[in-house]
Amino acid sequence: MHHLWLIPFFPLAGFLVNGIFGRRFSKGLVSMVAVGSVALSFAWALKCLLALAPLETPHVERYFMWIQSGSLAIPYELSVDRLTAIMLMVVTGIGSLIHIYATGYMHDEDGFYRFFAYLNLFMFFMLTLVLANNYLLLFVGWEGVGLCSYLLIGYYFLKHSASTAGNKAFIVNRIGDFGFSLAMFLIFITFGSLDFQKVFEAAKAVPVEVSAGMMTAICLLLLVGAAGKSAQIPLYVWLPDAMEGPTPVSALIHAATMVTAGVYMVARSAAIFTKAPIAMETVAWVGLATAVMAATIGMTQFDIKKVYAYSTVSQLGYMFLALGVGAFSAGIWHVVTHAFFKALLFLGAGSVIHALHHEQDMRNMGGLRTKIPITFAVLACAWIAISGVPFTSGWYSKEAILGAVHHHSPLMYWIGVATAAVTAFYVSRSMFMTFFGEYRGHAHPHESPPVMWVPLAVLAVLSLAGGFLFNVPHILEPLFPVEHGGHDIMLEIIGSAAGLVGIGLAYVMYVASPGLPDSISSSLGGVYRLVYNKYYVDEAYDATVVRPLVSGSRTGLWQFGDVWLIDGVVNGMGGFARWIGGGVRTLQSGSIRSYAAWVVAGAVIFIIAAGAIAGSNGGLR
Amino acid sequence: MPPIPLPTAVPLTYYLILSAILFALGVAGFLFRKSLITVFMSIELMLNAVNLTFVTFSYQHKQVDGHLFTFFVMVVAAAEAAVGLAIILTVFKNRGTLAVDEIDSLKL
Amino acid sequence: MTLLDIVLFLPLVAFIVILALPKTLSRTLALATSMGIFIVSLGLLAPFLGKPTSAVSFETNLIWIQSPAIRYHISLDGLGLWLLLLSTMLTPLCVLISWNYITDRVKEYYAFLLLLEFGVIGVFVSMDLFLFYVFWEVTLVPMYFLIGIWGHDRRIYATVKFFLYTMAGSVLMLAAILYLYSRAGTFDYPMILQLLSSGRLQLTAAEQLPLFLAFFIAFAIKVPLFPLHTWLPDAHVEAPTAGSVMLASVMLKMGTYGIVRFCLPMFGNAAHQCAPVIIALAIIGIIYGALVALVQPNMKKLVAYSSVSHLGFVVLGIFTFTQQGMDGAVYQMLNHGISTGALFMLVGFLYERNHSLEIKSYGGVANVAPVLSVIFMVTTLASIGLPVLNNFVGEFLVLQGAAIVSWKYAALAGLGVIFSACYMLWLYQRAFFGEAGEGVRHHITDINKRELLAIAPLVILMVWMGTGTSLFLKPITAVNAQILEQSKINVEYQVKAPPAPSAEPAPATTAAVVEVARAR
Amino acid sequence: MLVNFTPPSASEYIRVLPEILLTVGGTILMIAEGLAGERHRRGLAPMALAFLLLALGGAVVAGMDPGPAFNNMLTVDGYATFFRLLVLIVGILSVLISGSYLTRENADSADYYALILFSLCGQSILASANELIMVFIGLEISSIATYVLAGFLRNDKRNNEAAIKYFLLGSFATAFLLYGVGWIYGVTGTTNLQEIHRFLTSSESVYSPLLVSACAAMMFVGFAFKVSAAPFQGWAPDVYQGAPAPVSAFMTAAPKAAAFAVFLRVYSIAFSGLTERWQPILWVSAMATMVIGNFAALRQDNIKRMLAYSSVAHAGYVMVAVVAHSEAGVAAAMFYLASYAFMNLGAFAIVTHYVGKGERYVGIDDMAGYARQQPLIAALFTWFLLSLIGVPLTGGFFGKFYVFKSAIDSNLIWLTVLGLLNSAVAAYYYLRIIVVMYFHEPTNETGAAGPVPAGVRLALIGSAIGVFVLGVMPSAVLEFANRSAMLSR
Repeated sequence: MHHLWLIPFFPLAGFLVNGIFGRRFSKGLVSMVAVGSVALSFAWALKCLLALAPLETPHVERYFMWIQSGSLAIPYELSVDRLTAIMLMVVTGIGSLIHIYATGYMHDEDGFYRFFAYLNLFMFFMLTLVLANNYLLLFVGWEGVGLCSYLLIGYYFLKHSASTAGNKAFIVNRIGDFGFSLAMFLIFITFGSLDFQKVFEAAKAVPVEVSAGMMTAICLLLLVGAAGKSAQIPLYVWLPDAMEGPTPVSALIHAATMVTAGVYMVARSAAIFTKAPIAMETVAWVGLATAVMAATIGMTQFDIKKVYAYSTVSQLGYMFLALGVGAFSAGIWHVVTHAFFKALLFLGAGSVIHALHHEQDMRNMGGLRTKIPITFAVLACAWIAISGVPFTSGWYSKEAILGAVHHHSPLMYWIGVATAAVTAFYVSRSMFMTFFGEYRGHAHPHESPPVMWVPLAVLAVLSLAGGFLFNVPHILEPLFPVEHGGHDIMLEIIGSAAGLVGIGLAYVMYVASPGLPDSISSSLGGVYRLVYNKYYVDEAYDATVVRPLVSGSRTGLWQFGDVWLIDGVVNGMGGFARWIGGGVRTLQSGSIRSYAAWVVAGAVIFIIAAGAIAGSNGGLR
Repeated sequence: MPPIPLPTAVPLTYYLILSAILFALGVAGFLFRKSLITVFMSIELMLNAVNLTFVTFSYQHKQVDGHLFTFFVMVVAAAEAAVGLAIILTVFKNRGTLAVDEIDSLKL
Repeated sequence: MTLLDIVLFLPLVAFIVILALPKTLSRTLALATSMGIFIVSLGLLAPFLGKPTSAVSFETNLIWIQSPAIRYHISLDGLGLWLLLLSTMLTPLCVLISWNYITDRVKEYYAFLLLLEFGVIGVFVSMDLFLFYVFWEVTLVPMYFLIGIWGHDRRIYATVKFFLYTMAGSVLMLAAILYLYSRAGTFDYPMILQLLSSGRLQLTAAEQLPLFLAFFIAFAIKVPLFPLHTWLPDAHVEAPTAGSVMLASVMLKMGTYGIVRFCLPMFGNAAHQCAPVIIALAIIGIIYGALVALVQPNMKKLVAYSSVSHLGFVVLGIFTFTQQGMDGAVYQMLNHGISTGALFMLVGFLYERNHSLEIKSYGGVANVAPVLSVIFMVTTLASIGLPVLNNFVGEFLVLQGAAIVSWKYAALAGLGVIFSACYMLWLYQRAFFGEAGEGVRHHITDINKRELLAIAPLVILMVWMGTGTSLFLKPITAVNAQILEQSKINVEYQVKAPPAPSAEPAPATTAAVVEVARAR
Repeated sequence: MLVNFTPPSASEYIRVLPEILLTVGGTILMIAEGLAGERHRRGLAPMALAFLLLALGGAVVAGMDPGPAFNNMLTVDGYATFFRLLVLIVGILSVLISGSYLTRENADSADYYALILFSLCGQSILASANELIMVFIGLEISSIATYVLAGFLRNDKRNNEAAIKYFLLGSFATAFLLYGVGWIYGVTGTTNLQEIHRFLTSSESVYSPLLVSACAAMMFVGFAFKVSAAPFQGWAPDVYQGAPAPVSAFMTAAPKAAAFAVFLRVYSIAFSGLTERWQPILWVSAMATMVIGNFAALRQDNIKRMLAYSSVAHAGYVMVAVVAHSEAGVAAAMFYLASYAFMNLGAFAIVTHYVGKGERYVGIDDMAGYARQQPLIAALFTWFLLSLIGVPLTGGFFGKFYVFKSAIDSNLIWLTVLGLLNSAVAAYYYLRIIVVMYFHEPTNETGAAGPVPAGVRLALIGSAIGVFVLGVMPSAVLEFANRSAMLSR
């Protein structure tokens, strides 16, 4: 026993302490509890991992039974293998940094304790998610992080848009979870267990499905779940709106950790996915389509956080692409590096926003390079990392993905490369609009306090050197054997060039000749508007699903079905009874002669009926 | 005491038919007459039809029981008449009418 | 006399005592007695704490009426246990939430509350069909008055509808009980089961189906199963808070309890035969209830329709005839009792402050009543089936059971889980988020100690039952396994020719009864 | 045959002790009034009560030595004793609620009590009649006294109308009965029930079943009329509404119970060979009675008329037991009538008090807020109404239960189901009174909500206890009924 349960327990304790007593604590105490609990969790995770190294096989700890019903047994069981180890380090490590950052960022907010309570709760669920040893426990974390996401998006609950965005996130995630739970049911029916070891062991014996079958069904349903959590087509719509939450939340939940849960889950279920090529192909295409679509939208947005949000969607698509082509370790590698640079991008953006007193529109920024130099410096690291400048962390993972994709399908590869260029373009665009040129805003920018920029610096280092330091595919070798051959220098050059082309193009358009973007967008006209308005997907969902559902429920089901029809029948029966009563009453005319007539009629009927019945039994005896 | 022989020309059935006709007349009278008194008398007619039946059967069975029953019926009819007429009287006093059809304030 | 007898009759004693003493004491008396009853009833847990068993405990079997033999036969097993404890727990809570709310005819109010407790406990422990029916009907009366006297504007319509709806169903059940007696020669339920299982009493297809339907319709009205649900929104909206709580938490469970307890073991064949239709209705109810809840402008109505949806899960689970489905269904009964009970309480708290049940009269409550808002949020989350809270376990097991039968059932019912998030979160957003309006700022205060005391046990249970299920689930699983065994399709069901209808119970049957009685 | 006449023995006189006591009592009451004059009218009700209690004791004494009396014209068995006790208890309760009513209407009179006693005497005879002429005589004694009671307040138009309707139609129906009796006598040569049965079932007898069925039909017209079974129920609502409230209370319970008693006896003894053929007809009649009673009651606003229709409906339930045609059915009918007597008397007792002088407050809405003015009385009323609905733990429930159980045992499944559904419909109109009493606020136009007189209170307590005992501990009464129900043996 290594008491793995302590890893999620620390943040849970932090949540409880801050949640219950936080209102009476000073901000310092709240910060200490919150940061301390996550740091402890990080430390404990590190300790466990060091003790467990080299972790060739999973280490499982069982505590007690959670649900037992017939053959279905779900224990509280945590396990660590190398995949989990990586996720643990990312979650607790980046989590700690963001917690520290947030103590500075959120300093002036009301409900400071509430924020950190939620954030700790998130850490608890996220750690449960990665440590779980069965699907149901994973699902606990899965839904739990969704809840925290909901709570934190709606943190500014006075704003209608914030609470709406929270609802949207939760409900869209619910749709994904619906798929996930169906997948779980099928897994239990097929394998008789939800336990990872048992399921994967059993899955190994299953032949690879050529046509769609049970494995394909399970995997596609898991994909639905993953698409919800990791914001893939068609369920990505919640993530851009989720930027209503405070920026550290965007960094932690909606960039670094939670949204990669889908990637983690698919990688975790690799044993099943490899048996379902159709599903794998679907995963790849969904990922690719998401990457392209989100990247194009990212080029047109002006809200700095929205740009990064679409960038996240796009990068997640990249990861799914990797998973789909069977490069699970490359996908996870990208999860790690993306966590570094995207967290940094968001936190940096947060620093900018903080500096500009909650200004998020890039058209009101510019020239901040000199005003907030530290922020600029760290952001620049993230910038080159995401753009795939050689030897940065992003470059390593992206090249790994593209290499695998090329191996799988050249068509996908070229689309992927184009996307990489677009990615570099929009990130560079945001950097140029923010930090170069003239300052277009009115607020007085001020540099963030050290508590904010120190974590940024750490992340900056990781963004630059992360890929070099952590060779994820190598670590994951026991789990996901690397199939294809060594590096192809040509491919790496193409990939690197794509990034540089993107940066260059952005430089031309936003620094060298600033009038160019407008002329291009106006010349594109309808296409530009389509992309600018995010392909009108939200509007389409609203018109085809949400509004028909609500109005149909109101008029069709409730007012017509329930009140008019069903209740009408019920009350109608009452009315019918009264109507009969009214009819029966008229027999009682009050007239003696009519009563006498009834007596006579009754007598006659009695005699005839009795006679008829008697007659049928024979006459005289 | 041997029963007095009846004229053979009149079979017992005739008495029964007569009583049935009387009974039916009573019923018809109850149903179709408009005055309370007549209606009441119709009931008496029905009871007398019954009496005739009893006597006839009594004769047929060579028993006295039926004759006895007739007296019971007559006594009861007398009591009924006393009460009935008294009730009719109070109705007339209160309403000033003896029409059956006007006594229908309690209804529905 | 066992502990169960005491627990059963204490509320009746309390009822009489409250009526007898002056009304200034009623409130305190009601709280004290109902608390006492709850504490005593905890003693009933003792035999169920060990290893799972389907055996009954606390059995009392006395003759009540000689001929026809009606027995005072009560006992407790894992199925009745938790529902009983739920009832005894909720009664003191209901007293607490009525503390200041009820000012008119106080004595009668608390007396009826205790009488209601008596009735529901009786329902959950009766092992004689006749006795069961008696308690079943007895519960109607106090609820009728609770809604009728202390309800809102349209209370009379609602309460009469409630009474007649239930009555119409239960008379059918009475007819079925009588018919069973004429065939089995006894009302004693375990004895009937024994006769059925030993084959000495065989019900033909032509008999089972009507009997099953008679029982089932009575229960389905109570559940309520779509489309027999329309009494529920009216009754809930008009009832006083405690009435809604008892109605939702306990009385609806009487229906599902009855299905599990009686319909399945006695009429397994007919139940199997009808299962597709019933499952279809349950699923319609799940989706329909959720969608209608989505568009309700009235909070209580919203919660009421959500009950229709939630109870659909219970019925679905039962008729999957799988261990998981049934366990989930029974668990979900308890969960719904706790989370919906809590929701009604919370809505009641809001009503006491702002005197409105319309969602649009609220908004921004979170600003002025943070603790209330947090509790409401937890309850909301429990209600929509968030993991680590209670409803999740039940819904998961039900859906797993449904999926074993057909993935389509699980898929359709799973939609209900999505919609539940929609309507609850939308409600929460509209009522609690945003800027606090004038009315809200003036009238809404945060939860007070008494209210906190009333709701806290439920919140604790939500977490407990979501994370540590084994205490609760073990006795349930054991009983359900037995019921599943009893409801196995009897192959002779279709082939046996119907016996000639007999005016009196066949001698063989009577002899069998005597024999069984001796064996006991 | 009068040839072998032997004078009746002393034990035979003891067997008609209640009848003797009632007759003597009634006569003494009438004489006493004349002797004592106006001032002592207050003593009349207690005196009547005393005689009734004596008669009750007499019935018990008579019941202890069962056997035939007077040449087998009467038979005192458990069955007879059950109904004697029942009607006498109804009589006692009726007298209890009558005193204050009569005083209020300025109609204190010994005649009233004497008539009640005489009526009970007739019913007592009916309960023990073993011969068709005795049936007729008992019926008439009971009815003639009741005709007068129905119109007791001579100057009240409603009373007049009730009396004349009841009188004319009652006599009319009785004539049918008598005509049937005449023909039965003609066919079988006897009026004794056992002998009729023997004749009809003997293989040596020659008769036309058609004719016998017709005779039986004529007789059933008379009985069905008295029990207000459809289609002969027409008079009942009008008369019960029009008669003075305490008289309605009496009429809906006692004569009806006695009529059922004799109906069942004749049906199960004399025509027991024929009864299978009757089932379908009675089935329809029972069904129609329930439907007419319950559904018409849905539309009533007058509380007396509503209870009158309810009385019709309850007769329908008892008819179900008659249709069952079994010992269980007879026992169920007996039990039902007993429990109905209590709950109905209880309900009418409250109505009697509530309607006020001149019976002004007969609308259901007049009871608005009664629960606030008289919580205890309202609670008792609720108790009776719940019993009338048939909610468990009340006598009414067990009554229904036994009735429908006997029906199921006789395989009358549809009748049971429809009957039970009817009882669900009935719940609505009973609930309406509860709604008005409890859920409405009192208005200025409410009735006599004053304190309840002692007599009424006593009757209420008695009825409530009766309903309770029959509802919770029905064993004793049911046991009695079961043992007494073996009529044909």
